[in-house]
Amino acid sequence: MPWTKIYTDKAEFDTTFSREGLRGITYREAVREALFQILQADERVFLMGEGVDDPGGIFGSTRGLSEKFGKERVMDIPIAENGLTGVAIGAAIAGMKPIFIHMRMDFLPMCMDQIVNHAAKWHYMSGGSVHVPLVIRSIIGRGWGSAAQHSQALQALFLHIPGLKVVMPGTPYDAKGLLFSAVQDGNPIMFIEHRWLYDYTGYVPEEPYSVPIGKGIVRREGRDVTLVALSHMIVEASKAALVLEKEGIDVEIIDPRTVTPMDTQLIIESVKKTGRLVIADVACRTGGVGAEIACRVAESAHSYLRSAVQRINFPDTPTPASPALEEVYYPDSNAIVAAVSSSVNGG
Amino acid sequence: MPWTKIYTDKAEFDTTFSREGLRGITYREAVREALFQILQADERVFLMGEGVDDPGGIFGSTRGLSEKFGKERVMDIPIAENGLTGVAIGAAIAGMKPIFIHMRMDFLPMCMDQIVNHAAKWHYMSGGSVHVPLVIRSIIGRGWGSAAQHSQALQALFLHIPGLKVVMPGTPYDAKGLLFSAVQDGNPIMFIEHRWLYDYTGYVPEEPYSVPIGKGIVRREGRDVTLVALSHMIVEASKAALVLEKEGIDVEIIDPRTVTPMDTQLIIESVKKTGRLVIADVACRTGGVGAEIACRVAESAHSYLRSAVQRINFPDTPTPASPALEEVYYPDSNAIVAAVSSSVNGG
Amino acid sequence: MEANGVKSKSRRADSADLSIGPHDTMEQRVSNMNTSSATLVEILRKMMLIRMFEEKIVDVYGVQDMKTPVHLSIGQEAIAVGVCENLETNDYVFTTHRSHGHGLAKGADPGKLYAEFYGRIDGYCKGKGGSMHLSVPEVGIHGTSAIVGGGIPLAVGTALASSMRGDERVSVSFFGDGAVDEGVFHESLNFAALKKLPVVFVCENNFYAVSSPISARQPHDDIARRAEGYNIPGFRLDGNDAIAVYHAAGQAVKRARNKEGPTLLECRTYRWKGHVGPDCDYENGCRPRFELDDWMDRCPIEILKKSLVRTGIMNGIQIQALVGEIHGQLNSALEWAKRSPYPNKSDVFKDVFFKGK
Amino acid sequence: MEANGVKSKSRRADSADLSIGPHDTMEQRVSNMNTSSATLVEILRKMMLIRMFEEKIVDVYGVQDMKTPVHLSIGQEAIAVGVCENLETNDYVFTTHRSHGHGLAKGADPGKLYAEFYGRIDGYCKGKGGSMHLSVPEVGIHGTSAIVGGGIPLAVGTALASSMRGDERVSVSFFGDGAVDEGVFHESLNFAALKKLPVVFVCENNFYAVSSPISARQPHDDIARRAEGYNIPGFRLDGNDAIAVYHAAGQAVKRARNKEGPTLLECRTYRWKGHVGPDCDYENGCRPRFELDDWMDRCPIEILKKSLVRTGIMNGIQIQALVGEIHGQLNSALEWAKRSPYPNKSDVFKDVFFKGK
Ligand SMILES: Cc1ncc(C[n+]2csc(CCOP(=O)(O)OP(=O)(O)O)c2C)c(N)n1
Ligand SMILES: Cc1ncc(C[n+]2csc(CCOP(=O)(O)OP(=O)(O)O)c2C)c(N)n1
Ligand SMILES: [Mg+2]
Ligand SMILES: [Mg+2]
Repeated sequence: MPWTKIYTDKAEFDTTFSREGLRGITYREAVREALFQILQADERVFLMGEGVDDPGGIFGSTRGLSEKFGKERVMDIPIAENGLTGVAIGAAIAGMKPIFIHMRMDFLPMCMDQIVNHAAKWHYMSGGSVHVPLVIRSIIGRGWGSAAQHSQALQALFLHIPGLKVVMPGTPYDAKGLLFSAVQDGNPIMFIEHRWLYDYTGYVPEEPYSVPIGKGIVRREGRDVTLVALSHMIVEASKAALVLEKEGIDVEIIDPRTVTPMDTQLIIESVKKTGRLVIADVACRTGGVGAEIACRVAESAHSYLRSAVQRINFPDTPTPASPALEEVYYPDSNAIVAAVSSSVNGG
Repeated sequence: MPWTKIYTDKAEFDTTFSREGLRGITYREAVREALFQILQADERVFLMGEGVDDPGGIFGSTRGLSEKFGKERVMDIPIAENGLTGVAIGAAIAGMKPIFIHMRMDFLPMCMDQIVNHAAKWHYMSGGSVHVPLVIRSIIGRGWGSAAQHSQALQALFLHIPGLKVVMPGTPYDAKGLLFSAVQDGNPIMFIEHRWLYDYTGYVPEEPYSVPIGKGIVRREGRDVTLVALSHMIVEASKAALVLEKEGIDVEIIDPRTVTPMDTQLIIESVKKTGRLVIADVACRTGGVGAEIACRVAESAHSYLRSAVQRINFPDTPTPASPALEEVYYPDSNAIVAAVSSSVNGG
Repeated sequence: MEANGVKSKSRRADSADLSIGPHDTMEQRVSNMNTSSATLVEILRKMMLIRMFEEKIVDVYGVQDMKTPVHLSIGQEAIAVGVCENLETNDYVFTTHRSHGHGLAKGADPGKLYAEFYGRIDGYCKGKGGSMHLSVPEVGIHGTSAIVGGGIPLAVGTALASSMRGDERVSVSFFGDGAVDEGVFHESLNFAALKKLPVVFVCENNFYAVSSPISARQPHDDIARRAEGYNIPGFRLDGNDAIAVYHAAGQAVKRARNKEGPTLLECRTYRWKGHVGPDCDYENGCRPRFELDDWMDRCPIEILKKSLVRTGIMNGIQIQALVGEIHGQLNSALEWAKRSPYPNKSDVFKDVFFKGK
Repeated sequence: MEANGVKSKSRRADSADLSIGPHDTMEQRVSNMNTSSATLVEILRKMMLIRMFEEKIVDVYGVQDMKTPVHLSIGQEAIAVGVCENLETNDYVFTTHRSHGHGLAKGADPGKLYAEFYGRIDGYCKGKGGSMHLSVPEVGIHGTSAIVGGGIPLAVGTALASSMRGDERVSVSFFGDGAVDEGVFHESLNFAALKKLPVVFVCENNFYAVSSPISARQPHDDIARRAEGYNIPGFRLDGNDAIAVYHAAGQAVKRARNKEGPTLLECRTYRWKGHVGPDCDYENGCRPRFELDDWMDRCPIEILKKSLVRTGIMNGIQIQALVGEIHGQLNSALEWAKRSPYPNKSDVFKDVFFKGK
């Protein structure tokens, strides 16, 4: 299916789907197109974030929007993440639909209080009388010595907070479709992108559409092992699957797409079929999303598991700056190949 | 062993260990005694926190200390959690040993930036040239309608952050001993207490001693099932074990005591023996510490697991205020009994 | 220790000395003349309602079936009422852990408040919020945070929404002196000033955060002076003088409604009860007794009563009648609340996510 | 758009108009007279060192083997040097993502800095930190945060330690105008003022945070005026006048050392390069070209050079010699850095936790 696949370069796309008349655009463009259409369709929506209106435009994902919709609806703001998140919540409470944009996920710890203690709890604390339609976009950074304070992936923190939905689109198609769903949802949504996905191309319909929050997707069907891959890891997983295919291992790749609510059933069904579970995430290992997935399988499909669960993660260290260390820090398709092989052949 | 046990009332303690000349004090008193001795022994140590010097004295755990050591070393501070955490980090960098005290764990999201982006990463980012000897005490609240913003247990958030150690003493003995270790450690330590443990009595030596960070403890040996219990859950687990004993189920209770580093080996060894794993934590379920424990077992002792993993947690909802709802919200020994029974009899 | 707000009587605000800072462009004429008798009587009635509403809590709290941490505002009633009398029903109000007075002043129903405190299904939050998380959207209270300072940016946010939509609604943020310690105070005022948002910041400076005196938290206690850094007007008010608050807040609200930007009002007052619960905290040494005595001598309700009697607007008999009427109202409210059932057990799992309307 | 710091030339600080706010108790006599020639020459040398150190980065960056996000301070050198010339080696300095100038001014070794930027084992952080996380404890730089505002409370913390221990060390916090947006700025100044800590807050107001002009973030650009709310002295300085900064900072440092409390110095300046990287950002429309031109006309190094030549302290030949000397020093530093090996792969797992000394 065209919407399940992403291409690492545009030429590759052109030789396949574009011949069939399908439009291919990058993840960056998919996000921007979604924002454009959302801003156009619903005047309650506005964007806020440090630099949303500057020529760089949040790695291009907001480029041109302030010229089109004005600086009030594409609002540059002070560097005051906690207070401004509160402002966004207040505006949402009053019926607006703010989209708060952070260039790096590392800046979210600044506003944990407003996200965790306020946005996430507001509907519940008020006995359902008030709700907070707020989308918080953040981008996981990586490479060029971004180092410890500019490359964190913190989805696991939000996974643990009831009242938040956590979305991690891995393809241009999902980026656009999930952004539509997020804005329509009416709850606080952590919308987590990955910088390294921005240049990838994939099929994206021009018209508005939505991808449901809470539904994962099988990116590749396979018999031998269930490989759950999140965000940028679906790229590495796809590469790994090709290598493993040659080794005679048939990998089923599952992209949960949304972390809360998690499409547990899809994963469980797959594990029941394959009997093996490998999880690849773009974050540190301990206490990560992978642990929750493994635990749910150990709770609900324990008897089907034929070998030890494997996780592919960053090590439990802050991110180092040196390129020599970044190389060790970030696992790639080779690490996935190794883990899957050991899942199938070992344990 | 006397130091493994806590008593829900003092009289019970008196009829057992005090006859043997062992001193029993409450968890509250154990914390205060540790602080007293630490302040006395090391002039680099100081306490800071909103209300540390008031007559209430952080539920009694700092009572009288400001009179003894003065208001500079037992320092009341502005309600500015993030900035003051930064101040504490700065003081620690300069060679002091601050102990920052929060009456509720819910206030930690205020200072996530300084904890996550600064304290946790400082040693690594500086290539090991600077370190941050900082202890952050926080207390998990519960009951009397404390509701969503005053009863959170957020240990899982800190579990996921490399560079932090996370300690959760469950007995008076461990509270004192781990506090000594925490202050001596030289790293940022999240020292997490539970309000409902404060009145429990246990054996606590008068002299200073330390309990090693990273070492769990078997609170009860058993053959049939491994029950990992954290913080206040060790009380409920002990009660459950007595009930289960009568049903012929022999429970092994493991208290990890520290969550980072986790004594994975102790848990794995136990599961290898019992073949069953139940985890009881004092926090919401999804993305909690229990998930990590289950995952580690699924990674390293999968083949020994004879039944589905079970978790006992709060539901994935904010905390409600009404006593009628609190009753549903908080699982007790009955929930543990049920989970263990199903682990042994079911799956 | 210098007693808070006591020794320096001369620094207490009076009608001649309310404004500070170089940016005082707002007229600050406190005069009973231009307030209608009906309004004055209504202000008194609301203040008495708040006082008696909370005194009833004190009465019943010992029974231990109102299981919610109550932060009483007895002694501080003039601010809630003085401010809210200037507001329309759909104007936004954000309050704090100490919210009862603001709720009642804005028009919340005492019965539904009591029911919420008892954790019942008829409470404003269906028992999910308790005393600290008031939510009465129909009178403009769209949820309450008990995180110190947490509500301030929310009020700025509703004000931003009003400003973007071009509607006339004003937002009010009530907060304590403790919230001024927090960074979010700064971030909120900075942004509101930058965008000239229709919001009024009302700081109830009662000189303490729990047991911490302001002198342990701030370099000076002139909270109004903080306005200067944001280039907005800041006024110090006698928070026990309901009429002074009413007039100053009236100006600030007008300014906001006219899209002239935010105002910071520092209302100096004192809490009579302990930080939380029905007791007095001087008993355990949290605060000096004489400080409380001095402030009790200046009871905001007594001050207003006397002036209404003195000016012939009310007489003793009328006031007595008012007391009786409020008593009756509150007694029924309390009884009604106690008869309300507890929520169902399964309700614990509801309202985590909004499901659409 | 009003050009930042440009149109209103008259508002540029000069020696006669440095202080603002009612709390100006500090003498602010900026006069070249009471500064020794040696100091003046050293200030010039350090500024040239910083400029040339960064120009070399511009030169080599295109090769793409210096894989670290460089935030250059070209055009802002007077502040780093003017402040740090007043400091002892063990005085604490906390800087930001834009840290090269502060590091060099405080005495860091150029070779070890380059090595760090190249991710090598001989770098100050053994390749773990890169350009944004400078750590040179031996000159008082105990780690650096690239979180906006993140370093401010750390400086307050080291100052608290000094105050508790009664030592004489002063702490300096450098930060940008962007950091003034953050709540932690407020919390830090409030606490430092409350405890009268020995800390100097140096705001490098270059009118932008990335591409966001101060007018999109703050209600006014008079950052020094923020001091008023904390009851501490605040001064606006011409940040391109090294001598003015040197003297004002001297007073602030003295005040801190004498335990008289903190000072806020706003140093108005302009960054010549883009926010990050070696290019100029007017090229892609981030800032207007004329603004940069105007500020380049007031190059802090040229200003100082001219005044040293005019007063006969240095001549053209001496300056040329200095240039040559620094070139030589930096070239060797760069070569040395490039010869340094990369860290071992296993190093990634080290330094997560302190293991004792
Ligand atoms: C972020 C945060 N820190 C600490 C607390 C605990 N706390 C509850 S109320 C309070 C004092 C608030 O003082 P103030 O703002 O002056 O309000 P008052 O109680 O005097 O009305 C504190 C510290 C909290 N609720 N939130
Ligand atoms: C908390 C946080 N938010 C956003 C960023 C991204 N960021 C890096 S530098 C910067 C601008 C800082 O501006 P300023 O403080 O004026 O310093 P300058 O770059 O002008 O020297 C921003 C927004 C960050 N590093 N930290
Ligand atoms: Mg107060
Ligand atoms: Mg700047």
